Amino acid sequence: MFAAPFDYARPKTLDEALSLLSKHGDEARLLAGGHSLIPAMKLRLAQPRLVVDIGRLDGLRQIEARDGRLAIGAMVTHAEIAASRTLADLCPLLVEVASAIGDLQVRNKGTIGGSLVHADPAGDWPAAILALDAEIEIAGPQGRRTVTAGAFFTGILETAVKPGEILCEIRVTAAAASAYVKTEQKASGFALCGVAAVVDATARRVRVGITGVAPVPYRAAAVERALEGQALAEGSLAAAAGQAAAGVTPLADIHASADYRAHLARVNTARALQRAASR
Amino acid sequence: MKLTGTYRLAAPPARVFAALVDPDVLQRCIEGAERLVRTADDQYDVHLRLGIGTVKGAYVGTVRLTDQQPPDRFTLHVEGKGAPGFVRGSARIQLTAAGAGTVAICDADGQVGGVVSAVGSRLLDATARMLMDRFFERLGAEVR
Amino acid sequence: MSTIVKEKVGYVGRAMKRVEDPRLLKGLATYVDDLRLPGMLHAVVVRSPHAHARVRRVDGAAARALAGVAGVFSGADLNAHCGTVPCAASMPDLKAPKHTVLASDRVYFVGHPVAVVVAATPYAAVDAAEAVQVEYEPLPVVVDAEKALEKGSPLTHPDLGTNVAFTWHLAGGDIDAAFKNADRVVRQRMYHQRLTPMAIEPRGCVASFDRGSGTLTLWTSTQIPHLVRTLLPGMIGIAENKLRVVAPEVGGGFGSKLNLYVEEAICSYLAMRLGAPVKWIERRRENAAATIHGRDQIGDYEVAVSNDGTILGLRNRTIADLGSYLQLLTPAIPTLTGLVLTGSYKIPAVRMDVIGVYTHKMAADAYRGAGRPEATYLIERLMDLVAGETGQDPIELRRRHFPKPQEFPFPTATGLTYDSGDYDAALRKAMELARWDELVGRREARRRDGGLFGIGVSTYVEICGMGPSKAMMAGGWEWGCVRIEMSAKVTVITGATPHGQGQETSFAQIAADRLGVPIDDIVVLHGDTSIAHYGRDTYGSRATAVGGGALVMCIDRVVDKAKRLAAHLLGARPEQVEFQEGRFSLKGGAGRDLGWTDLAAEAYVAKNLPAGFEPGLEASAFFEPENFTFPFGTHICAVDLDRETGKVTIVKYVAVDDCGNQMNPLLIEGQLQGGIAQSIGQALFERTVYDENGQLLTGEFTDYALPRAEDIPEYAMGATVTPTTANPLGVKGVGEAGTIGATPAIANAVIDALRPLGVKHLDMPLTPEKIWRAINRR
Amino acid sequence: MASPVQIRVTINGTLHTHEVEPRLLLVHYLREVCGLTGTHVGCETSLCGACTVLVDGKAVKSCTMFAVQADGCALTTIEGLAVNGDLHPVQEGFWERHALQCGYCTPGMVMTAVQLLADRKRPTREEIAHALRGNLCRCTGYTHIIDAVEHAAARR
Repeated sequence: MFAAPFDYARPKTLDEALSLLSKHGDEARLLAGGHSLIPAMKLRLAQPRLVVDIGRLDGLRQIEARDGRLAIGAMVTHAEIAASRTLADLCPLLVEVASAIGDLQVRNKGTIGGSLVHADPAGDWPAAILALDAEIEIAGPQGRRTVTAGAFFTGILETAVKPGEILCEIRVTAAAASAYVKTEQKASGFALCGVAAVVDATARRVRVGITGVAPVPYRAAAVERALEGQALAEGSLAAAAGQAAAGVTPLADIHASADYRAHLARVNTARALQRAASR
Repeated sequence: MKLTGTYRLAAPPARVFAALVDPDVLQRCIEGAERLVRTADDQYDVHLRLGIGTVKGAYVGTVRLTDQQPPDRFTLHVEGKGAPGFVRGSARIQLTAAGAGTVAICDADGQVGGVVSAVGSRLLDATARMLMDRFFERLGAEVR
Repeated sequence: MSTIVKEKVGYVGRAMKRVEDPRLLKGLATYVDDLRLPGMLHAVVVRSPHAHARVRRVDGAAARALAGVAGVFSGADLNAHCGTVPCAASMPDLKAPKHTVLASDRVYFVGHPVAVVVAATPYAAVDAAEAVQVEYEPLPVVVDAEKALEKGSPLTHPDLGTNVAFTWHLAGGDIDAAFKNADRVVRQRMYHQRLTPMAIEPRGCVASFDRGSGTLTLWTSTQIPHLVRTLLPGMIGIAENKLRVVAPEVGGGFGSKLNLYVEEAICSYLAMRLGAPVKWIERRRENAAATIHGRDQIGDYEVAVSNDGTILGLRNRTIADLGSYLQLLTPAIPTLTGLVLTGSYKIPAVRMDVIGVYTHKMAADAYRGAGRPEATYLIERLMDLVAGETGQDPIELRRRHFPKPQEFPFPTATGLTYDSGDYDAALRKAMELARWDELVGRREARRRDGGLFGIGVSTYVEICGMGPSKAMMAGGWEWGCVRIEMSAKVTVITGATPHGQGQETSFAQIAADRLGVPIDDIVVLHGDTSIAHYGRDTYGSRATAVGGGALVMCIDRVVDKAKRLAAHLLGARPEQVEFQEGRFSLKGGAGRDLGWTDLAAEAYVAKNLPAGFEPGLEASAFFEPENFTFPFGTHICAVDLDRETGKVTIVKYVAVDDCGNQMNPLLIEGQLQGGIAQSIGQALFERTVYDENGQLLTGEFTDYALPRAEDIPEYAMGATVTPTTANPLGVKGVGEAGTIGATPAIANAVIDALRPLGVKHLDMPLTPEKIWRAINRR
Repeated sequence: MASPVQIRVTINGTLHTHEVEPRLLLVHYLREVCGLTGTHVGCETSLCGACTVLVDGKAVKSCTMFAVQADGCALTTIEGLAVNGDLHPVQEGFWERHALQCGYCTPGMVMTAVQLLADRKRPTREEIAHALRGNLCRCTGYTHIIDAVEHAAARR
């Protein structure tokens, strides 16, 4: 199919992009890597009047390590993250998740920022972003603000990024002991259940982010609580993983029932925790 | 697609019922209802902008109220069609007094066709649930 | 019947790379969508989002007002001019809906064409299609074939008064006696899921009308340009000899392009009406919704078994979900299931009752294997079930029911005569390649460790080389032509329509060997009815088995003619002339010999021909096969299941196939591997899903899973060679074997893995969730 | 109506300058405007990979990119791989190992494999299969395609 007609703008600066958004309001959409927006436009499920291509903006494409934190520009592609030495050394979870996304071509074009703003409940990034307790910096007409991952995903395909705002940067703390375990929806490659786990053995604490299971990606709070202050032995990890779908109404579709998604949440959480703990 | 929800509202059934059959209130409560024009008794033409995130569509259709038994129950029918296909649904709403408030039980049955059902089936149930929750959330605010 | 036995290494039998590849690899091949004609318009079909509805109004006014729009047409505009879509399969008592090209007052499946928009560019046409307003009044829907049979069910076609399209039965042997004498009856209900063929190139066509000559050319992505040329005139009222149909490069078919579709008639008619070429290219979602589906049979199957483990008879009642109307072969598919239901076994009695049922879904029709994968799956599942219930070894059970090599030609209870076979040889070879004992040892070891490891076997036979004309509605012969050009280059024309199978190469190999010319001198043409005048096209693994027969006949005729000319030029009688390696010489004698260059020049300049000798060196022929062919083989699959998630990993896959003589083993391997991949899809994850309202939920690749490179195991492949006597090449056909032999091997392996848990049967696809539920009895 | 935009794109070494509608997909630009029909369309949802081309050396699904986004980029399509009529090693591998049947998915498959081999000298069979997961083939069953990529890697 073909998209409905639209006007195209390719701003050179973030300010220019923001002013286009504020001028055109609801009728404008940001185009990053295009892998969420363009399919929706081709099916005419999205029909913006103006497409603001932020693909060439400077300042959103870098991966930087500073002050023990890692900052990833919103326009960094999945492929760039998958290939990043810096991230492989300091935050391998991001590399692991990026490698699990879509396919080679999708990773070449799709961006972390675009994917997060689209907030598909079966996207891979939300699991990692939650498990890493990332900070997300958003630019708007009134300047910049930061939200935490926990406050970022607000509804089905909805995030804390408001109309007129642009997600600029994702910041995480280095974390070595981590893992991502994904069961993919066979056809689309999206997550039926993706579990990202970060284990801090010294602090005796874990963080678990789960995608694909619920209408909105979530932190497995019950699992985290159960392991708070515990020695992270295999048995206790497995037992705690049993709570991975506690309090969640799982999605159900032709690819997996709610039961099975909840079951996968438990199995993949146990596997992710064990793998993370062994790293 | 069938779903059921139970909601607590901080007003007696009579007041809730009155709000529910008021087109202005209905318009404010139905997500994306941009225009609600009365065409007959208990029947309205409606313009809906419905959707989530990237996926938004404009629908034109009708809203009908049937089986009205004030202040206990009625059925709300929504039908719309637009570029992404069509939506059809009916919701049987049962109101029961509970203390100073009302418990509303909503039994809905919906059908979506066209592009949305071809590509978005995995999110339909959850989206319908969200729309229903939002409807009653807004209704709650209206009658508070 | 001549089978040339050659000591010298020729082209035939060699794993040669394909002559058709360079153009495909360089991006220079021409598929339908690559055609550009001056003034060409673009059509887009407006389709129903409802599974069943009354069409109250089609309003094209807003669409017509858009820039570039050449026309908006509804059923009221076109149906009177475009006839009805033909079904070529006749059944007694068949009740068929009138299938017009666009909906008239009712739509009866999601994707049903309602209107057509024609515009100057594809983008303008899509914009206009979005602007067409259609008012529907939804009607009750039935999507489940069994529910469609219940009293009070909504009717797919209210005017037919029933959802039953036909009832058909097949009986052979004394089935009542078999069940009366049985010591035990093994029963299983099985569902063979609906599949979507999903060729990577969707359908498409371009129609162009030459007003001067009154001729219409239709380029269409089809397997059957000749059948389209036979059938389309009846729809749009053009003379057969003023219609040229061309199948250019065709991007996969698998049976889905073995049909005459409404869009072909619509574009043809509109090209005439509008006086401009009209192109229509299918979108993927249209392909999923409105190109035929396959399979979809459900039934109760019973096997009569005696105490010594002998199978006495097989009976069943099968419900075939036809979808909402009949495409070209819809009713014939389940009858093919019946014909080969006894598989590669001596089963003396059989009865099959088929009820064809209409539901509000896309029509089902021939998808790779067409009826035979269903049969093979059923009998191979049943063999395992019988083995399990009677405590026999599944291999031994199969073996003891094989007809012996000396029992061929082998008559089956279903009325077929299997041409030739050595089923045990293929089985032995497969077991050898699988290292059977080691594999069984591995299974036992895994089971001891709590693992879920299974081995599945399938010994299959299929019916191919379609087929003798008396068994085929439109004739089952194949046509060919061989022309030695004046320059002695060789042009081979076939009425078969290869679209990936590689006959440009294999036919060149055959012709090069038999004519004694270098393969580079040969061009193989096909797929254009103005070049390949006659043909019955490519489906049912027939192109080489039947088309190759015509090729051999042509070559024999050309050689014969050349011999007469050579004799004349050498001053001898024709019977004194010997033909070898492309040279014509006198038998036994030395002296002068003549090559094709000499003879072709003489034949065309025609100055020195024998009396009564027709100039030129060309022959055409219709080959009529005397029987179907019956390829066979054994597939063995081993799987390991993840007990926690239910995920299946294929850890070993062995295929031994016997497709008779092999023209090009590389192409045969390609056909088999492609078919096995489709079987992996069917056995493990593919399925077409409609919801209870008839909405198609597998309308894109996002929801309909095709196998990917990562899903494919390493294969061990082998072959036995048992030539057929049904054609001069001794080839049996191989295009469908993979989808027929492999599916039950994989399913049997997964169910075998679950056997220690008491699982006897699961319906496909064997998804992780289904397996997880079986493991946990949920 | 949306205003057209001028773009400059280098395709297979030749600079092309055109005014295009912003909604024109890159694949349609290549096929309809530039006449390069070797790049195919197989789906609407960026899953089949038939439309894969290289944009600045990276494999991209040209059905999920607007032509305006390619402004200033260097593209390689299947038509640009063979040099003076000599097949690229990946094309050669596909021919040698019978890695194509109907040929429709082949250009996209080849382009993805070209990027894979640019990134990795000698990928394993598993790595090849993984790299090709964004390209669907309904004919070959993939085994010969993996053979072909291995063949190409060995021949370089």
